[in-house]
Amino acid sequence: MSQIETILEIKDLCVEFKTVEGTVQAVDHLSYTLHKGEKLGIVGESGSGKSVSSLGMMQLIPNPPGKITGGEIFYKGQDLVKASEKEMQKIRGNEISMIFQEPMTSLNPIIKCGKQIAESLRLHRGMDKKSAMTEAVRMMRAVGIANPEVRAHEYPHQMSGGMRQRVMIAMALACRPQILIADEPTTALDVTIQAQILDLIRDLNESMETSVIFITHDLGVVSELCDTVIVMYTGHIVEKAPAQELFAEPKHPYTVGLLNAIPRITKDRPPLETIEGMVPNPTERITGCSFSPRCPHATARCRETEPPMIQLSEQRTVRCWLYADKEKEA
Amino acid sequence: MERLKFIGKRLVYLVIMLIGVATLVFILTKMVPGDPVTANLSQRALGDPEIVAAYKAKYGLDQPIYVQYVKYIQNLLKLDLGTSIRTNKPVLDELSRCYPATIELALFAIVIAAILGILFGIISAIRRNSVIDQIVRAISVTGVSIPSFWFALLVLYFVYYKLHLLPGPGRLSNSFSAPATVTGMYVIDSLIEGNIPKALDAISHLILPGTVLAAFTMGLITRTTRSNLLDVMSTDYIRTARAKGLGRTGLIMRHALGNALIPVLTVIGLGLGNLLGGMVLVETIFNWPGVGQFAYESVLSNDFPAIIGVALLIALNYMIINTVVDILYGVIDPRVRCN
Amino acid sequence: GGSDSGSSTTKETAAAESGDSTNTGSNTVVVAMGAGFSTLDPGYTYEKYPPVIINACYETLFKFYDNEGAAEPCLVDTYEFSGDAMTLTVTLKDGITFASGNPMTSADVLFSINRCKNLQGNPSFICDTIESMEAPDEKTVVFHLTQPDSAVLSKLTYSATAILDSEVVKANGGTDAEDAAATDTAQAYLDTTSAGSGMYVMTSYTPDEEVVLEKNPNYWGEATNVDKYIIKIQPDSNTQMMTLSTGDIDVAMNMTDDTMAELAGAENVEIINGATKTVGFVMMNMNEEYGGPVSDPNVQKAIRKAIDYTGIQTIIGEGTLTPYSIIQSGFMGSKGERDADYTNLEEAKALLAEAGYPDGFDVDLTVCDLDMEGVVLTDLAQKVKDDLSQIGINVNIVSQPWAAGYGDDYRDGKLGFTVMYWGVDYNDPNAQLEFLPGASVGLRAGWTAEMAPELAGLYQEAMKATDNDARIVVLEQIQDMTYEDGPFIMIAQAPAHIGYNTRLEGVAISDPYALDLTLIHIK
Amino acid sequence: MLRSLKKMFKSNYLFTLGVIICLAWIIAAILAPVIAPYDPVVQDLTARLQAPSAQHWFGTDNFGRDIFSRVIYGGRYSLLAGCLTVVIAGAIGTFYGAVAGYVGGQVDNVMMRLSEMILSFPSLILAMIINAVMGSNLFNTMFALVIVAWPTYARLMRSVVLSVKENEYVTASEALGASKIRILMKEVIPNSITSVLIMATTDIGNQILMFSTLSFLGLGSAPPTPEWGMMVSDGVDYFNKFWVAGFPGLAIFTMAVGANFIGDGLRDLLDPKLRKQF
Amino acid sequence: MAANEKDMLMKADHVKVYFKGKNKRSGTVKAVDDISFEIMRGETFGVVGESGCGKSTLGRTLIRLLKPTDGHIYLEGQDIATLKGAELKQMRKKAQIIFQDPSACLNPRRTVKQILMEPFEIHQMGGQMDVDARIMELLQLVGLDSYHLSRYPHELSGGQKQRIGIARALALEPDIIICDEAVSALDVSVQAQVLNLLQELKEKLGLTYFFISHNLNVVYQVSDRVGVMYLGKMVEIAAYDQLYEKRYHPYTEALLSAIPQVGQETGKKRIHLEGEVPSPSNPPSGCRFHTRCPKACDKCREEVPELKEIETGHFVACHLY
Ligand SMILES: Nc1ncnc2c1ncn2[C@@H]1O[C@H](COP(=O)(O)OP(=O)(O)OP(=O)(O)O)[C@@H](O)[C@H]1O
Ligand SMILES: Nc1ncnc2c1ncn2[C@@H]1O[C@H](COP(=O)(O)OP(=O)(O)OP(=O)(O)O)[C@@H](O)[C@H]1O
Ligand SMILES: [Mg+2]
Ligand SMILES: [Mg+2]
Ligand code: NI
Repeated sequence: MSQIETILEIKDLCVEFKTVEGTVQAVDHLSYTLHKGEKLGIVGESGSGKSVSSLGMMQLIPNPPGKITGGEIFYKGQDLVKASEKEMQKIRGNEISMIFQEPMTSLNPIIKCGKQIAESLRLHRGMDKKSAMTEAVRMMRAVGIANPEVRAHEYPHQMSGGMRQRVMIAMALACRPQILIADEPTTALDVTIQAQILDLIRDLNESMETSVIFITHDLGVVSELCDTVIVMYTGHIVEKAPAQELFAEPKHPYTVGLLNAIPRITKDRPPLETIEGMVPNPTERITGCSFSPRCPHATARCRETEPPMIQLSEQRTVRCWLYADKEKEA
Repeated sequence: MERLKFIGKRLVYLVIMLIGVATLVFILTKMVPGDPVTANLSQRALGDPEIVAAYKAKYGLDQPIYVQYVKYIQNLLKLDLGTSIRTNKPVLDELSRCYPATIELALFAIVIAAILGILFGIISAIRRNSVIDQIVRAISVTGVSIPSFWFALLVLYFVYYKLHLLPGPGRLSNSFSAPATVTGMYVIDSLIEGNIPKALDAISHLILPGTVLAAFTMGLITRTTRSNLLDVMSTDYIRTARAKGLGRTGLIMRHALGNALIPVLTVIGLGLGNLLGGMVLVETIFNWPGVGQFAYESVLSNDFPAIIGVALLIALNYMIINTVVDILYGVIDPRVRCN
Repeated sequence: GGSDSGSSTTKETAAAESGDSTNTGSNTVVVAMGAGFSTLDPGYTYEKYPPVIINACYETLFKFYDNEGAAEPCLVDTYEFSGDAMTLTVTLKDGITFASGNPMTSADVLFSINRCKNLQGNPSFICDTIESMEAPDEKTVVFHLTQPDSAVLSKLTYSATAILDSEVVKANGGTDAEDAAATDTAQAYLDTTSAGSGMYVMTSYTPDEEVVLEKNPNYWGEATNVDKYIIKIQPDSNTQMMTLSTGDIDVAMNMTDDTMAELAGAENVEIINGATKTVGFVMMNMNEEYGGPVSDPNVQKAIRKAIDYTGIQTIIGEGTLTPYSIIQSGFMGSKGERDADYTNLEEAKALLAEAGYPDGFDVDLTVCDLDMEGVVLTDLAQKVKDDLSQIGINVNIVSQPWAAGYGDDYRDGKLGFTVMYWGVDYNDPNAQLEFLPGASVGLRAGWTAEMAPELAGLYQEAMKATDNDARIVVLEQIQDMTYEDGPFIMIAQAPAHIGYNTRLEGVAISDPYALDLTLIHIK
Repeated sequence: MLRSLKKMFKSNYLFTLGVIICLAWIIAAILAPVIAPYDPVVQDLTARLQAPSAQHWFGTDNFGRDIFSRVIYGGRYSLLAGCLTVVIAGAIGTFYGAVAGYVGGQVDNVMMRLSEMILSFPSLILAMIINAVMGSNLFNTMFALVIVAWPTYARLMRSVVLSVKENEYVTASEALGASKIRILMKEVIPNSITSVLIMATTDIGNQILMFSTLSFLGLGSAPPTPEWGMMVSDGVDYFNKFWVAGFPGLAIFTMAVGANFIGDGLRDLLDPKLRKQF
Repeated sequence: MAANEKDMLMKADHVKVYFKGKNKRSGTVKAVDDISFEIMRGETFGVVGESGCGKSTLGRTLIRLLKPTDGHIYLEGQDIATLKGAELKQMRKKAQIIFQDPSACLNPRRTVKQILMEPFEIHQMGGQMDVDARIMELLQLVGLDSYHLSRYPHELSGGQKQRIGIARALALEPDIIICDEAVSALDVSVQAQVLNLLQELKEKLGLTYFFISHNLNVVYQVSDRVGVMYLGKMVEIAAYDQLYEKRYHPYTEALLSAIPQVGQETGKKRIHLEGEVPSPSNPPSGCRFHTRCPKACDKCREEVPELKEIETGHFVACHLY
């Protein structure tokens, strides 16, 4: 891991939504870098901005009501925030691909699966109908769909959820993108199917060297799949660390709480620890650290000033005043 | 086998519905306080009880109602709709005479309505909340709200009478004689005759009544298209398609439109059904010798067999249209095809 | 023959197409007339418009050659009444042929009139007074009457008694047998073509749409220069006005006063306004059960005095007349119009007080959905309501469709107070005798013969008087007796408004035929 | 809800316009005796068919009656007819559809076939026949309209109920032991009614149109009642005097447009799918 | 832990629930096919299984929201499978249900107070007790305040809504509560709160739970005994500690290994299950799991395995044992 090539760099990304109830700061000064071949996991509670940040990368935030209000996203030296729609169309599906949570609704119900996969090939690779179809069938086989020649001519509703998710993945990977964003691709699936899909993603990542951003609320999945983990809370990154380190030694009180709240299969079944309170209303603005109302370690300082990202080690950062002094040590 | 069963079921359903409709009209017409004798005999002949009695006997009106009903339904099952009291001709003949005119106009209107409606719907969905959107919405609301009789008068007065832009009432200009009846639709029959000017003339006569008829349905279609397109545009699979790198045109034409138009199909079907049922006014004003006029005259003269005939025809139409829409659904929407 | 003539006209008219007004220069005349009929079989026709076509395609024994005056022989050469006025003997003209080329004989006359009688259609009553007929030879027909009928000649002008080509009609299912009502099947044939001796032959009839007439090549008499008539069925007066002004049609038969006004200045359009014999009347039931206060003769007088006849003329429009009494202006023996200053509210109020209603009363006025020559009856009703409100009678208009009950009640004499109209069946003052007490219309107002025996007696007297002068005396007597009394108030004779292209001449209002096509020429 | 309504007024001009139009007509109809300069039924033959002028804003008709006054008064009948029809038809249809959808099975089947029969029937002709049966006056015409209109509501309601009854709160209520009627009245109908309400607003316009169409065909209230449809019908004879048919026609038109704008606006406001796009 | 030691609350005896398809082609869905088991008073009986295996159907049938096609269900000795009318209504007081989706299970048009009033209205208990006080009590029990009473569901967070759902289920003081995915829709941190709350209530009120979840971690966390379902069949039933020690059924084994665990080595040995759950309208012959079972033999394809007691209290339906 000496000469790691950075492929994507996000700096201070801010996304806002204007809603009837008020303005929601969905993503608040988000910064991170993604390396080539890296499997980055993003976890966090519902509404913490995981999906929005990834949609922001693709410039797919529904506008209105959403809007990127600041920040830069560098991909191969190009700032995607400033890129035109035309340029983005070249990047989407070609360089950066995305798969979504709902395999049931994310495929067009009236177009055959094979054709949907072939479409991006024709779009980005300029293939003709026939060779695109052949390639699509090949991709379907690659993602483990049995009998792809037949399946390619079926409609999405004729397939099960797992199959559809595979079609989605085949579609996303058809053009061999540099980055694959997977937004909770397994949440709607059964565990046994989820295991199949996770294996598939891992294999593809290894064989194609695609970088993966894997969004989920299931810490178990992250733990199994990812190299690096970002924990998000109310639009912020609260902690970033290599997966093993994070689970072995969580730093941020939120991460700690989250890990303790997960039921595990152990012999003695200790009662679950909980994080008191709830995720704040997204329209509310919290001064200071946004976790401070729920944090057992919160001090006056936490409630007044927002903590900065603190670099603990080369690969670990945390946003918490508890570690303010440790930074100097490091 | 499955298919046959399906068709069989559908047919049984159709027959039951039609008998139901016939029964309904039968009851209604029997409740009418007047009797067709007064409506169809001359003021003078009414004074003569003999004529009145003979007349009643001729149409079976002197028998008890249940006998009339049973007889009627029996005849109906033999596809005999009886004889019109007003015109003294078999109702079936009368209907087959005026139906083509109505169908021709209705089809023309629905085509205009569908084309304009879908086009407007797309435009206004794409440019949502823009000035164009507001204009298109205003047009569609106008179409839905304008009283058709009033609109017909306006159009006739200005477009035909004042500006001489388009021909007015009737199906053909006087200089043309009606084409030999093949389908009964003048445009098609003229083309069969190979007479292009006549066909063009017939088309130009369709425009004004067609527009008036189309207005309402067009408004509905515009609305449905717009809201469906907006709905579809916010679905997950459109997001997927965007994530694939599709441009706006490809997105709309290849992914959104097909899905958005599925519900529009129902509206078009319903619209066509309504057009056929709502012809009365436009046909009267544009002097269009179709089912609507026939129905109007029949109601005015208590011509029971004719009224029931019209009602059955339109109900049948409605049901056929529904069936066709269902079938088309299957063609367009693979999800339906499989169930 | 319909389809090949169709294609031949296409060629000739394709040339005419280029011009703006299609018909100038051609010998085709396009006439627009109203709807409301569905057959052109003379045996069944009774409505207002079929005579336009029947008169052109068929001929009758007698005919009205102009709008006023008496019936004159047409197919008949000479005629003669017997002394007791119970038989009528006619001899036919020589050399008359039908369009088919068949010569006309007395057998055709017998066939036609017997068929009309036995079909039991709407117009069969016309033959009510004809007991039987015989044909002593090819050219002579003897009519035996049931009673003296001074109107029989007029009746024989009526379309229903048109003389059919019996050979052709029989070949197509026609019969004049007693049971013709059930066995005759010629209507279908006669709805597609004509079988008469008239100036024209009907070549196509599309119900509710158009009728095409072409010149009869075998016409026995002298024809006009119009080769072809296209008769468009266009009930709406606005439509007619517009099509007339654009030159799409040459004659518009159902204009209204107002649509006429629109065309007043147009250079190529001529308009005629004239009274028809269709008459609107107020009926007040003599039977107190139905009529309530309006059955009181004094109330009836008061109402007669209160109605604003000139106002009604204004509303109906130019050409409207107020008849003197039950015999319309224009009929032989008519006393013309009611005095212009007849209306007198003071007298009306006095009469009302005399009847015991010094403060008036409330009454329902039933009105149906029909119109009188384009004037809706509800308009008349509204005017009556307004007029009666002047003398304190509060009228509440109740509208009831003709087909849904009104017609029945009217027939059964159950309407208390109504505004209705009467179109003459056959062009003869005797048609109006039905308004007399005890006669069919009189009874609808609950007016029995016992209520006015003297007046009732005049019915038979009028029927018997075959001599015109004698008829006039009786008719005038009837009119005087109903001028101020009785349950009927004739409030207006409706006008007809015909507009036509100035390239035509001879267009005129015709009571018996609505429009006599055989009189029209192209300049 | 109120807040979003306020927002609607600001952002959706068509909705605002609709509200203004409808309110204007309603107020005019209520205050007719105050606003109308003339008695709507009194005739003045000396002033027949006058063009719009300072004395007669909308001109006069063939009886010399003031059209402006008649239009103002006419609103009373048209609006009343439109609203009442919608309320009654809506109520019947809603209940009918709710029962059919909730009970389901054969009951649903039979009930829906029945309503389909009426739907498949040419509505105008049905209304004409009913009118003929009952005689034509304001209430009978409304009755006819109701007969024709309710199945549409029933169908809409049924389809909504079919999805609403799948909600877990319905099951929860059942689990608590609630009777079917209670579930229907307290859970199902209140949660399904929104779409019916939206449809009803738009439908007021349609019913006014339908009513005036029937009046136009001569089935409606008895003259000289100043009813809009009938006024247009009368005006047809005075074709070149545009104001006779023109103003009542315009009244029908604006009223229907207003109702439609409001309906559209409410749809946007209440339909959660569209709402999120605001 | 012999079954007769404790008081048996509920017993399912060869329960079958079949759904007839709309048309002939879709066939009959055997959502629950011949399941028997017992639930003791005071225990939590957990059920896991993949989507569509019939967990919810079973749960709903147990409290007679669905009528079993065949079989008996005894609640406190009374066969409730065929109850009707007033008796059924009385039975409802004894068994309640908590749903998965907290937003869908509360009527959006009623305030919290109205929602909580409902049980008392339905059973006309207004006269017998101070309903307001009882509602307050319920609220406190689930950790909410009185100011929530006037709120509408959409004004509450997911966790709060779920608490209302729990309070409503508790209102009639039932003996048994079916928790159908009661925490699946909640975020991890809230899920823990609700799980703890359920646990607490159970102890306080002596409740019995029938706890359904597709998440084995969660089921394991709360259950005393666990049943594993596959395609309408119960394939394994055991006490939680037994299950921790030894899983007999290959499906249970595979299910457990498929769950990603925090802190586990990536790429740990995992039992791969190929393919997907077959359709319940057309289940495989013999052992329903044989199409995906790594250890399937011919016998499995032909014979339906019975649920056998392998160890005391540990039941397995597999030909291997
Ligand atoms: N279309 C939208 N309109 C309004 N607000 C939105 C929209 N999309 C997202 N938001 C808001 O943005 C915030 C972040 O949402 P996001 O979807 O990124 O959350 P998430 O972390 O992906 O949650 P989940 O785990 O539920 O998917 C939320 O508060 C949400 O309410
Ligand atoms: N009302 C119904 N009509 C027809 N089939 C049904 C019905 N309810 C459930 N099913 C079918 O029964 C089977 C079992 O469904 P059930 O909801 O019990 O599964 P589940 O285990 O709860 O799944 P999940 O984890 O997805 O909630 C499924 O195949 C389902 O399609
Ligand atoms: Mg998300
Ligand atoms: Mg379930
Ligand atoms: Ni989960």
